[in-house]
Amino acid sequence: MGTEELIQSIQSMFPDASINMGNNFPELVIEKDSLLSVLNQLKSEPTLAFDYLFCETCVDWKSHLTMVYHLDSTRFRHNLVIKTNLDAQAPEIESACHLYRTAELHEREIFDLFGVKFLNHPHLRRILLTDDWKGHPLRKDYDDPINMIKL
Amino acid sequence: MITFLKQYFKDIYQAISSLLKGMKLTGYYFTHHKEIITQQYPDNKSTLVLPERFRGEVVMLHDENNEHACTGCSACELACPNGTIKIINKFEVNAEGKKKKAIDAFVYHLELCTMCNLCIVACPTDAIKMAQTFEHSVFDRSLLTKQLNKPNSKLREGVE
Amino acid sequence: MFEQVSTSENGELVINVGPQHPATHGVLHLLITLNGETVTKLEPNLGYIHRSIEKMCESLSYRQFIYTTSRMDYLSSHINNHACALTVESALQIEIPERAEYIRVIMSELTRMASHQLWWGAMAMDLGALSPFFYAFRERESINDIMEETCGARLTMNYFVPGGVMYDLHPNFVAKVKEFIVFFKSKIDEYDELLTGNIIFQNRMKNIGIISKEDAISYGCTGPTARGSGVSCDIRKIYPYSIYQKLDFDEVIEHGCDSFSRYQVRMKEMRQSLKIIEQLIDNIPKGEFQAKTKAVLKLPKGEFYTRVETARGELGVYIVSEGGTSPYRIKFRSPGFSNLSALEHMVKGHKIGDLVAIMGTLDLVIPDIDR
Amino acid sequence: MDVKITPPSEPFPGTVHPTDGGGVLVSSLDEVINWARSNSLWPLVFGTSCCAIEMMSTAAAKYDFSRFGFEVARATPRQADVIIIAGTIVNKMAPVLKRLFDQMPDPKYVIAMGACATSGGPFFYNTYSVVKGADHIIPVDVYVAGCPPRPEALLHALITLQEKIKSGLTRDQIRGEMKAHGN
Amino acid sequence: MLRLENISSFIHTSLSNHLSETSVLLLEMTIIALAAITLFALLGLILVLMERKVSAWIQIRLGPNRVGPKGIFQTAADTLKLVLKEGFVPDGADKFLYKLAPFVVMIIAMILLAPIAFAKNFAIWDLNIGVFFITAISSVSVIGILMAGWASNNQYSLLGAMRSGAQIISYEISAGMAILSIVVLTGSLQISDIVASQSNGWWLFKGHIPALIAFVIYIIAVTAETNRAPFDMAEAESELTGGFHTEYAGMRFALFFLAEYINIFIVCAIGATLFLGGWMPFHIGNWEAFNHIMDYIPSSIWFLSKTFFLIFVIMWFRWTFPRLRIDQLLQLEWKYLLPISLFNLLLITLIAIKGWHF
Repeated sequence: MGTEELIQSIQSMFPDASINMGNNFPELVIEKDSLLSVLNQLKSEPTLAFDYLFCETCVDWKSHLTMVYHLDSTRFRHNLVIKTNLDAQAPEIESACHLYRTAELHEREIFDLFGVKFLNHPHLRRILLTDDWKGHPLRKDYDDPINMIKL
Repeated sequence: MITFLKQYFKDIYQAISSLLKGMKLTGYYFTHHKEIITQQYPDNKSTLVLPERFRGEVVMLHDENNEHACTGCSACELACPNGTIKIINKFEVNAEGKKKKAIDAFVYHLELCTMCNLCIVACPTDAIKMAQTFEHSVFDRSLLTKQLNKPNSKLREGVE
Repeated sequence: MFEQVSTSENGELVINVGPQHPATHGVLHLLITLNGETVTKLEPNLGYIHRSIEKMCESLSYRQFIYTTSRMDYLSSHINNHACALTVESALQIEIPERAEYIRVIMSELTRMASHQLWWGAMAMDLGALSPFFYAFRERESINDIMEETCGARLTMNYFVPGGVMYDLHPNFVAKVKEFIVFFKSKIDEYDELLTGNIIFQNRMKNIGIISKEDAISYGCTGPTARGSGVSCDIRKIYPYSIYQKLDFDEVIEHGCDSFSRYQVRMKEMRQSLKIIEQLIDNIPKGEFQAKTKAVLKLPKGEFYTRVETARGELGVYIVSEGGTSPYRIKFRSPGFSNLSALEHMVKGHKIGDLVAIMGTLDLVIPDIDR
Repeated sequence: MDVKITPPSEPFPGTVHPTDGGGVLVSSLDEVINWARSNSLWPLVFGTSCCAIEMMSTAAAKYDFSRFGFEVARATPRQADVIIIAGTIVNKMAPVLKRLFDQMPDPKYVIAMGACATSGGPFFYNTYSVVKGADHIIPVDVYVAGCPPRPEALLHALITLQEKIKSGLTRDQIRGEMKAHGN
Repeated sequence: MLRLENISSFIHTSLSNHLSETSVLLLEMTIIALAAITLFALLGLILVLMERKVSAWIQIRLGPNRVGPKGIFQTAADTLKLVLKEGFVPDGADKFLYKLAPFVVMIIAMILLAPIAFAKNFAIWDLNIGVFFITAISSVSVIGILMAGWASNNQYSLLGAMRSGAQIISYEISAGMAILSIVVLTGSLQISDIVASQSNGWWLFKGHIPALIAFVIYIIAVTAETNRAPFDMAEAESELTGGFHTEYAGMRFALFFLAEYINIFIVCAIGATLFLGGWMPFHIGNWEAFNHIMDYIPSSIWFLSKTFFLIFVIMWFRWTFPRLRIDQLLQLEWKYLLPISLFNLLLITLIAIKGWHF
């Protein structure tokens, strides 16, 4: 399936969502509540078969956070980026770790560094920093005058 | 039963032969001392030649008149990813009475330096280069902060 | 040893492996629950070498941030640098001279071999055989010598820059690499003789640490870890970058799904890397080694993602640019992080000795996991 | 820094007095003890990042620190004499490092290998989790610069540490000594 | 010619000339104790250095060569340092057992030196059940290891000690069977008898293939019994950091370390005595001239060179093979070594009854 076809077929599957071509991969922007159903459909639809989540991360845009999921299909070798915006104050989203096991550690990392709360995650705890760490360091408003020496 | 026994002894034979193969190799190395590749570092110090590109530390080149080529443009300071270089400038009054910028101290934190070579690439006058020295062990880490321009050194004529 | 936790409620022994433990190859901390010698539960505890590289890169320029990635997965530092350089180049649409491409691929493959050699030695050491470590380092040292002559350092080279490579090849480079190819071809057979065929080794490896193809994909395993389970995931083949498209090499896939398959994949990959270098070493085109680039690089607004194949698997570099001189957000998708998540699945039900062996075959580099 | 390098087959330390009947008497116990300590530095297996690979290279055949008797790398701090801090120390690791140091029996020595352990190195600025130098946590005897230092540089550091032990001076004394000599 | 038996008889006669019988006995016992301790320390030093040199040469490097000429003072420096290191008892440890364990291991290693014939007519105690004594006493050393593992209050130590217990008890059986096969051939448990029975050829050659199999089984079993790689489950550095001696430091660790090497020496000495003729020189059939030259070499040299050859073989194993897993280790014993050695014992008995051996 070519990229154009891919975009069309995904658009027809999710008429509400907006999809356009990014620099590298097609990007699908969805509502955060529909994340699980979208991922589920993308994974189970035999012509798409997005079975491999190769990157899951978050970007802090100050006004809001954006969750970014990079999907790949090991069968057809096409990629898709899913983006969904979260509220900056109380970011919350469904965990994808029941569909993709790799998400478990990635989501713990995002929770640690961005403070995004993943619902239904089996053990959401800090992973990289100590448990008593204050704040979420990859947030743009994070400031640590003791540890961070600014150049 | 026969096949079981056959398999049993075949397994043992294969196991032992695979072990002997490994022992043959290690035995070969044990008996062939010419395979030893050890370089005896402190004793080979006089013959040790490092490749000329090896990056050991940043040095400033001084010629015989105690002159260097650093104009104090701080391109290296900007290029350095982790603040290893600090250039402190002063204004000198030259013979014609003009004020001219010159370096007062080229401070180099060897303890921070990662030898990434970005400062050397950035230097427009080739005033600094990477030296091949590597014996940087000290008892006191403050000794690793160095001033690269020698005392009373001057900017070479004609370097802009 | 970190802290002593005696037993869990049902009388199982809980022990801490790491952060300082010879088997963890660094500072990984695993909390394992043992029933006798059998591992019933395993929980990785990361972050003992979390150096906040992602945050740091947000304040570095696009020329500067590359050097930090050498410190991430230090065993494939060239390949990490390659990924970053590729991201910047593709965003700025810089055309790289062909010579630079050739040099980059040769260096990457040499790095891959050096990394696999170290893995071989270190894994043998985990299994209790100490001599292979020294034999592996002998070959690794000759690669290091080649690297040092051209790139100026032994481990963290910072040789790939946006637009090409930092210096041209050293005049001795081609001859030395050819010498190395001949040398290594004779030594790699010794590896097989010493370890691969060894009955103890085979018993320690076969049918240990099984992960099925579906699980490997779901856990996001990449690199030799996934290819040992029959997943085709070599980025060099499926999404070719640089000049890998033009090269003749095979993607090594084994279907055993166990530790021994992963071992075999890496052993065969070393031979494939040799094959790639053999194809390239005589045909390095003449010309520039670096494209002309602006002094200050500014990426256009947008998001850029590059995937490369390191010695451990797929490395993704995700840069979000706001149009400035430094990235707005940078994310490194490290292969070890995902591979580690599959560790518990592989280890459950095996003995504590197998845990060590399985960790050996995963080839974890902890700074790569923690970043 | 220049250190005196002892020749490969150094004589037995201490003062040897021949006695009647062909016997010998060895005096200067301190020298003998320092000789033993300096020639039997067993490192702790402790590598956090890139420098650990260079430490392994030093242990490997080409550089081979077993020539000095350092090769008995102990995995348990109880039996180690010297920690070679090979790599970055982050805030989460700091208590572990302190604990490892405390678990070692006296006399114990510390080498900070590479820029990260010496000062935080490449991760000095703009990082929220890196300890800016291992000497904020445990006392360090010898610092080696480099990122990572060559195996020879590590050997040089070990020889430097040997010289320090042979001199019998404490950390502060040897720093004062060096200041006095303007080195 | 300076022979060890002459020295011992000289000491005995010169003492007897001046002193009463009881005091001679007491004095001699003191001398023997001192000699045993000296031998213990000296053998430890030599064997550790040998191990380091052998490993270095196998691993294409030089090994210790800077402390003293050719590095011969290396282990002396190590021992001195270990003795001078701070010795402490970890928090939560069982203080009494923790301190006792290394001595148990060491004393057992020293007791085992007693029946070994170091040269012709030169043994501390040539008792009539010499071989039995050794098999019995050497199994006691596992108690020291278990003690150390238990008392340390450390999970790694405990695991290591438990592994060691399981391992030593299993491999005792095969080692015993292998020893038994020679006892069957000789018909005596006394070490001097066993050596004397090999005056016309070593059992390894005289006993046909079964003796060879017994020898191989013996070497494998004692490698396991002394916790040497590839059977070093009790220490298993990459798995259990230090195994049973994880929490031991300084002097106490040195005792474990030395005892390990003494144990290797002892099992290799027994192996040399049983299979390679102990201090018996190497003789070939009717080559009188050759045999005379061989006889001229002192018996102690013969004994030591055979022993050190076996030690070298065990070191060679260590630096070549990966470690077995604990269940494979026991599998090897119960599924392979034990049936083979039982069958082998049967064969040997048949050979002995029929008198088929040379």
